[in-house]
Amino acid sequence: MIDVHVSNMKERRHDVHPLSMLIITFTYIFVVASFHTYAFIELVPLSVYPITMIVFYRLSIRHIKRVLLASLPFITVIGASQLFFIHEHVSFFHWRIEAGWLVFATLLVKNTLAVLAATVLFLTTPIEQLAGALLSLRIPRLLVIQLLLTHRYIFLLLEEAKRLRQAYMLRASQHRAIQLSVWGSLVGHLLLRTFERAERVYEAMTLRGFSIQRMHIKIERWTTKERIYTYVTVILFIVYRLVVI
Amino acid sequence: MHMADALISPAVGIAMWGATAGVASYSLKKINMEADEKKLPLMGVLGAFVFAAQMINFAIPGTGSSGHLGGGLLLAALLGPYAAFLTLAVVLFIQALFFADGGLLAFGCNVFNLGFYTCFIAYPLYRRLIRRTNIWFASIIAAVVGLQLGAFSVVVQTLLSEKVELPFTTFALFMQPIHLAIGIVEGIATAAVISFVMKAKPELSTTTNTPTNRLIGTLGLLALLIGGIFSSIASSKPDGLEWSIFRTAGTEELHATTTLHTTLERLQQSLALLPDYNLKNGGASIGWLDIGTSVSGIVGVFIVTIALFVPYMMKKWRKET
Amino acid sequence: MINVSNICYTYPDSHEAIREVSFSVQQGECIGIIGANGAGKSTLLKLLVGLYMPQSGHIVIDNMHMSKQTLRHIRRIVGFTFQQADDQLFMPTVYDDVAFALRNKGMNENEVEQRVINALTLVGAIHVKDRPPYRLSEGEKRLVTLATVLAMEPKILLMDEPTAALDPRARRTLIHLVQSLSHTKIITTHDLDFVLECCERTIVLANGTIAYDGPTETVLTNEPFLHEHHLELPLMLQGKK
Amino acid sequence: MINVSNICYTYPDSHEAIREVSFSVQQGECIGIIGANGAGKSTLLKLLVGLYMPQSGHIVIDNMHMSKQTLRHIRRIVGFTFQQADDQLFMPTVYDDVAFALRNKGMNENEVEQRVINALTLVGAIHVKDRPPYRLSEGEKRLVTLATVLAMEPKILLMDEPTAALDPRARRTLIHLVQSLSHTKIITTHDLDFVLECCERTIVLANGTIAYDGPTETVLTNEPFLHEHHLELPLMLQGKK
Ligand SMILES: Nc1ncnc2c1ncn2[C@@H]1O[C@H](COP(=O)(O)OP(=O)(O)OP(=O)(O)O)[C@@H](O)[C@H]1O
Ligand SMILES: Nc1ncnc2c1ncn2[C@@H]1O[C@H](COP(=O)(O)OP(=O)(O)OP(=O)(O)O)[C@@H](O)[C@H]1O
Ligand SMILES: [Mg+2]
Ligand SMILES: [Mg+2]
Repeated sequence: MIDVHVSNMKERRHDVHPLSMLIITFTYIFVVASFHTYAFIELVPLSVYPITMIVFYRLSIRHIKRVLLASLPFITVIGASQLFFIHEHVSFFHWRIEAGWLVFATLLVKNTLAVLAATVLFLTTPIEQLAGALLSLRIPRLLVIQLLLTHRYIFLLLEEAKRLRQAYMLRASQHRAIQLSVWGSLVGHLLLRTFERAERVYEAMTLRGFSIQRMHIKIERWTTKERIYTYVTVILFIVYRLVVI
Repeated sequence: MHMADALISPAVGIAMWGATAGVASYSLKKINMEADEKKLPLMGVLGAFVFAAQMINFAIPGTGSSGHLGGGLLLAALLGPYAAFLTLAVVLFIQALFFADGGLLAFGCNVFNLGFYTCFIAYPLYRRLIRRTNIWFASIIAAVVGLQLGAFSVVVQTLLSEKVELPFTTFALFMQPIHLAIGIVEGIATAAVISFVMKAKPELSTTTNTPTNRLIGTLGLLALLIGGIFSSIASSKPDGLEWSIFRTAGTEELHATTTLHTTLERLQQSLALLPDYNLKNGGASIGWLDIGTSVSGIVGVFIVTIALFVPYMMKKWRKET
Repeated sequence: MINVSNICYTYPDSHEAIREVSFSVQQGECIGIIGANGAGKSTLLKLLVGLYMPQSGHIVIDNMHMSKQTLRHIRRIVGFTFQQADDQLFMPTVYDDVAFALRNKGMNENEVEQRVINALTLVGAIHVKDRPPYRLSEGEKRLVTLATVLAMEPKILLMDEPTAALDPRARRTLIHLVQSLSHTKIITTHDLDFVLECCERTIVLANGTIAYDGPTETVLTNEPFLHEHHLELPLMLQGKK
Repeated sequence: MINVSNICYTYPDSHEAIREVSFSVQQGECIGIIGANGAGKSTLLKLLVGLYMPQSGHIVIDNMHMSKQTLRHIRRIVGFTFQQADDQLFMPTVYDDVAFALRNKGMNENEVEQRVINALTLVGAIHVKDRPPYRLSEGEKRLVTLATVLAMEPKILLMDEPTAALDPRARRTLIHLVQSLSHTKIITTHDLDFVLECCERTIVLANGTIAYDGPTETVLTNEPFLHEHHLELPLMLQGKK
């Protein structure tokens, strides 16, 4: 599943400032989460934001679909449980419907909106730019650098883990999953190599002049235009929240 | 057991962000990375390792199903609790952002549930057990304790958020046993890897900085606190659904709100574009008011908890090390 | 033995690595696959063991059409070594690693021992038998990976750059080994001298398609063609001039 | 320029890899280090950039005695490529990876761009500029690692198996490059033809000690000596016979 996620990175545009994206996304999710349990109708208009972004930036539908599907099982279980715990009826416009269903639907909408917003942030903002934005929000430099390093190594190690698993399967084609005894040694190997790699990476970095203070992370200027865009969007969300209860 | 944004109220989300930020900044100070810059790539690579290792499933003996490594306890064992906590936070952030696994608002909850209990309670317990018993027993117990606390914390956060109706007992009885199973698998997996590494490269598994034994004491403290918070809330509110209906049915305290609230309420009524939902049996509106009260209540409880709890823990740690 | 028709493979990031490749291999043939960096050699080999599935086209191995269902059977008769030796070794000692596949087959321990010792001796890595694989030098790792597949006695051997990191003697041993084995063999490499000595038939890949498929002699002496595909005369022939 | 005296190195698992090695290198020399698999070549190179610290003996580079304190200075003038290309590439795109060291030096973005483009063109990897390094083929990765060190313009170049995984044309480009650069260079490899073409002086390692240190011609034509150390005549010379 993960290689597919990776595939979308090159499609990313970056003409919205990462800081704006970060602030807007958080406000959006905050507003979405603040709606109450029955706020199905009120939530629906909020979908305008992610949909606009997706259409405007032509974000990868395939990626979005996958992420959404992956988030569904848990929320569905919790949502379905509401049918058992809520037996009241509510009036919904002119109909009387079971409240449980309304809660269920609201949960699904909320989940969709929150996941969409996070995915839009991810798809429009490359991690290096995000790092710059985090720095300007005074997130400690160490954590930001760590974020970059982890991100970089995830894909490398995923490849490696995949090859290890493949090598196992090539030699033990009759097994479906890896026997525990071998698993320890297999993952242990991956771990040892990871350690050695960490050492070599660090050396490779220092060989090329790395130090925490000097590591280059570009912070783009937050222009007045960007600011206005951000403030207006954020205020729109909040006003909507205050007006539509 | 990732919390999702849809299940959480802003108040709980922000309170937990605060708690996580507190623990993280303390951990940052504690590991003093400027002095040991080498730790940085190690943390990065190990964070990635946890990710990668989750791809490799193993067969759970005698069950026909398979499981994978969660990684929190392993990270703590290899990096020490402070660096492990930070590493986990970064990994969870990437998961939340890239794979929308967990959520951004729920990020604080997730770091706390998966990182805090594992690094600062399960891990010290592990250190202590391993001296007396063998590694398998120690890591199974530690993993189970960590996950039980985490799962309980999920239950509490969900109920406090009031976004769904779940009777406490049902929810807890659902979550705890599942996480007992997950904990056992996690413990076995952790032990399998650590015992390989101990044989292959003994120097690795001993290099971590240990927090105090006495942190174990905080286990009790923490259980008490969580229990305390929860029971104080639960006692004023009989149980799940009834409690909520009781509230929304309109009690005095609900209407004993500030003038700000009443003005807002009027404003809201005049501006409302969409119909109000009315609970059939009650008729009181749920909406801004509901959120207003729960926000103030919950933020209060959390601020007090964190204000009391985090500095207390920090003082303890400082004394010991 | 192997029949590949019109396969295409595009990586998930939409990088097209293999386009419309077709060829077939008879039992006992030894084929060299050569070509520029990034031509698609490794990708092609991985397709042949089903590590990737082609987006279009068919692969038939030993009369089995490759699919999720037949994968298990196919892998039982195919031995594959990765370009990166590291990824293949995961047991605590070299011995266990070579024995791994055999034990999985349920072979008894005596026979396992005999086969392991045999394979390690064959490649000249018997001296590292009891060492942990992650502590070996690159060349030693390579030798061990070769031993792991030889011990399985597969019908078909696929090797990705088997001579990389080997010292000249180990390379020579491998050449003799490949010449003496009667398996069907497909070998990708940049070592044209190796191809010259071991393979009667050569396939040249360029940008994911087949640019040449025929006798080794013909192509490895055709200098202009070789240059066009980022290749050179084998060094031994360069010396002759 | 480089002075190594009596260094010994034993791995933590008490495997002795380097024993009593001494040699010295003049400014501008190009030295080939050859020897059997596991002879200690990679270990020796890593000692020279301080990735490991010798248990005894001294290393002096550019008049600086190597120690924890001088390590930073030394590394500023030494460019090193690992035998495993993967480990060196850690940025999201090839461009960023090559630019990494330059940006760390605080160079301005224009100059960075110029140098990066320059280095990538030199090794012939300009076409992968915007791709993520972990998705490249092995040979492409190797080229990028070469570009990362060349962009830094170090005084001393240490390369561990630079020709492994390169296609013949890329190998040829590298040979020309090495011949044209005036840096001090130490190169370990199993590619004896490469040594023959690029290095005037050769060191043969055997079991962690120096078995030969002298002109390349002399040793690479001495067949019995080569055989003793798991080596062979360079292929070009084999062809001549
Ligand atoms: N995981 C991957 N994701 C995307 N593209 C890839 C991936 N692996 C390889 N590629 C690309 O596919 C093409 C073929 O790669 P492949 O590894 O098959 O080349 P190769 O012929 O084996 O090269 P080399 O001689 O350098 O090993 C290259 O352009 C490479 O950049
Ligand atoms: N991390 C390690 N721990 C223990 N022993 C090691 C380690 N790395 C290498 N060795 C051993 O040290 C010796 C020298 O290894 P080194 O990697 O320097 O060999 P090399 O000459 O570079 O070989 P190759 O040509 O195969 O790359 C070998 O016997 C090897 O097994
Ligand atoms: Mg390849
Ligand atoms: Mg080496």
